[in-house]
Amino acid sequence: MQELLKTQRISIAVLIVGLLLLVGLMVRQAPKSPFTMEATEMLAHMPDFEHVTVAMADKMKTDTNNYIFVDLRSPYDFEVKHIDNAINIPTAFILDDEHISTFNRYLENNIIVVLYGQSERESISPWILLTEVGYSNVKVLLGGFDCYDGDITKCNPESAQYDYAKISISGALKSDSNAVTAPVKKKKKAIPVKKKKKREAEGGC
Amino acid sequence: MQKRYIFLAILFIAMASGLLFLPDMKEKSQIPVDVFLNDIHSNNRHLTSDEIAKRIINGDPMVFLVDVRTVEEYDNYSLPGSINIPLKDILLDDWAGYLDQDIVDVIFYSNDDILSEQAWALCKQLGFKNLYVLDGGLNTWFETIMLPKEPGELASTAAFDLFSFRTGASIYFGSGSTAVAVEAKPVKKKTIPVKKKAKREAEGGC
Amino acid sequence: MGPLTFNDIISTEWNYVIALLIGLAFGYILEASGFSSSRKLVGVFYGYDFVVIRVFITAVSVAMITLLYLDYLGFLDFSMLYVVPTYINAQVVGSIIMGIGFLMGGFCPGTSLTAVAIGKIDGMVFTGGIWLGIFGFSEAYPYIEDFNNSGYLGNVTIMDYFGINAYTFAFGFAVFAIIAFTVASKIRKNIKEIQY
Amino acid sequence: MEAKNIKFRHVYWNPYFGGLMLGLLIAATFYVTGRGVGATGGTKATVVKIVDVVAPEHTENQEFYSKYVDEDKNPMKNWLVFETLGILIGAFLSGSIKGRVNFRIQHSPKITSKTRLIFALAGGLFFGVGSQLARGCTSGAALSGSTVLSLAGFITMIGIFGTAYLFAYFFRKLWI
Repeated sequence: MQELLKTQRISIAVLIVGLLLLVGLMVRQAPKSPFTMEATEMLAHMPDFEHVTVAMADKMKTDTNNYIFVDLRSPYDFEVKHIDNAINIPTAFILDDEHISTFNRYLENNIIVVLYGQSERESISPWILLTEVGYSNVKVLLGGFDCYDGDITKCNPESAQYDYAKISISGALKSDSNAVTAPVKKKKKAIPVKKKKKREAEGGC
Repeated sequence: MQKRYIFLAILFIAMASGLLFLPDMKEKSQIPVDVFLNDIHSNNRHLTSDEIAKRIINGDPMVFLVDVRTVEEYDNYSLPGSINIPLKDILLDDWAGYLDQDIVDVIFYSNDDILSEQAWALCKQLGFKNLYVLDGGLNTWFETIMLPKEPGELASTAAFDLFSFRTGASIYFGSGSTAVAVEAKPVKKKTIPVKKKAKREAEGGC
Repeated sequence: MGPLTFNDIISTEWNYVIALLIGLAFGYILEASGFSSSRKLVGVFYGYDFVVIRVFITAVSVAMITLLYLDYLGFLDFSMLYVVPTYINAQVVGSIIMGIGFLMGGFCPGTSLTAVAIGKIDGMVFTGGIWLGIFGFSEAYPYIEDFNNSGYLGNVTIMDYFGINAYTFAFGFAVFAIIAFTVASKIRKNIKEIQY
Repeated sequence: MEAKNIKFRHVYWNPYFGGLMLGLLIAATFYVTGRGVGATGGTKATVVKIVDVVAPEHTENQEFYSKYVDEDKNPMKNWLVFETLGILIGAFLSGSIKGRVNFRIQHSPKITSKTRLIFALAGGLFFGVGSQLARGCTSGAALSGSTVLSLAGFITMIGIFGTAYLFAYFFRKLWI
């Protein structure tokens, strides 16, 4: 078994590789991205988030030990009118260092942060962003400040306020006074499910 | 000699098992967080119903409407030429070819603009381009386009112009009261997925 | 971030130089490990010399682990590496043919080239055989095209196909390698040494 | 003969060292080029080139060749051809350093040189056909393929070695 000789070489080579790996692991920087959640995870968890209704908000706003309202609107709008005990952090500045430390403090103290904008929509993207960077204690005020302020039409925004199908069909029927043709039919498109091609297939050798 | 081999084997297994214990440091797929925040803050993603109606009527091939509501709601009513991607499916690979491209303008809509805003935020953070949201969703669409309100006597000419446009549009989209039947023409859609970096153009070694 | 030539870190003009250098190192390592000797190669099937198994499995395992580490450390995008497309029917038949060819010829294409380089006449004849084989295949291509392209699965990897984690698989392969080496040296001890 | 054998029998590298080096080389190849090493590809390119020179129309009409021949595409100007050249040079370097370069036919004492050559030719033929079917030979498909965990690589690897073990008995005269 003379081939067993010269094992020093392997040991040295393996050790060099091992060392390189160690150096690599140490040099390796943690990814800069502060995101702790992938978009897909966020999407999967979205139904779990319970939004804050105005009725709940009325109780919460006095309970400052457990809840804090964050007004995402401009300082001007905030000055004009805001929810009691709310703090003002315009959307553009939510990731500023001072606000991040504020959010961190709330997270540590288990204080629920309720975001609101003028409409509910304004708080949606900030909520997604904050949740994804790790603030699981952030919630959204249903209907936004409009609803809180008494505009009940804004309180349930995603409900259909018109009978879409009926309006478009009745409209079409009316327009089609001779009643020769059927109501305008929308064309539904069959969308072929197309997977993105991952790899160009080209012959081996 | 044999000892040295055992040592090497142990070293080798240790290196291999190191892979198993690596902490999860996978790169996230999101765009940098400040870019994303900037996108959130700038409001140019919101298109009004008038703008979109105008573009559809003009046969703008760049308009690509995506209904993010449920299948039932979509079947009940949807805008002409729109496709249905329920919000829960929005990130499936099947749709990446439609959403991750830089040819057409993808316009999300739902009953209001909450679901569509969520769809926008989820897709935007992955770096997809040309994403828009129908301002106010279908509710505003019906309020303005399908059932336009006549402005008061004292309103400006612009308001009347807008009203006449909306009346025309409502006919186009199958509502309104005049006797002109207009076929709702679905917009032609073209989707060419964004070309990813040349992956493996090289022919395989052997 | 690798692969370098794909990400335009190295321009394509350097491709051929790189190819030459890689080939050089490849040829050198194969020859130095003894792959230019057909009797040494075939020894693996008769138990008198396990050099093929040892080199081959060590190489696959080391390369796999290194690439996975590189990928993890962010130097390389593992998903951009070329994956041989799978044509399951053609590949099974092809590899069976190659297995028999290995026993008859005592080389595989890469090693036969190293044999040619050091003047082995059987290596040259073998290379000539490969040549004729490819030529024959190309001429017969229209008749076997359907079979050649049957069973296409795309550029699938083990991870895609079996749904196992790459790291787990690499670890399993490393364990398998160590077991294979131990078994090989056990067998080797019990088999009469052969002069070649 | 015997003396010569002894002289260069054990000057080969330790197989594990060779494997380690080969593994690192393959990893480096993937790192630099995004694909693995190969051996049959170069040979194929020469085949295509020769056919192209001898019968240009034939290459155009025949689908298998036309993939590799184009107006401005020279089959010889191929990554793999240069790599093959490199293999030849590299092996020659190693061989000449260790004094292994000489013209000879290596075969088992039980068979004649002629038998050896006939079987070598047959083996080459098999490999030529097999490598085309399998999209790669031992180095391209099995070695580089399994490194990136491709299914095809493992199929080829298991296929080649499995078959060889199964049929080894029938060819024992050639080797032992």
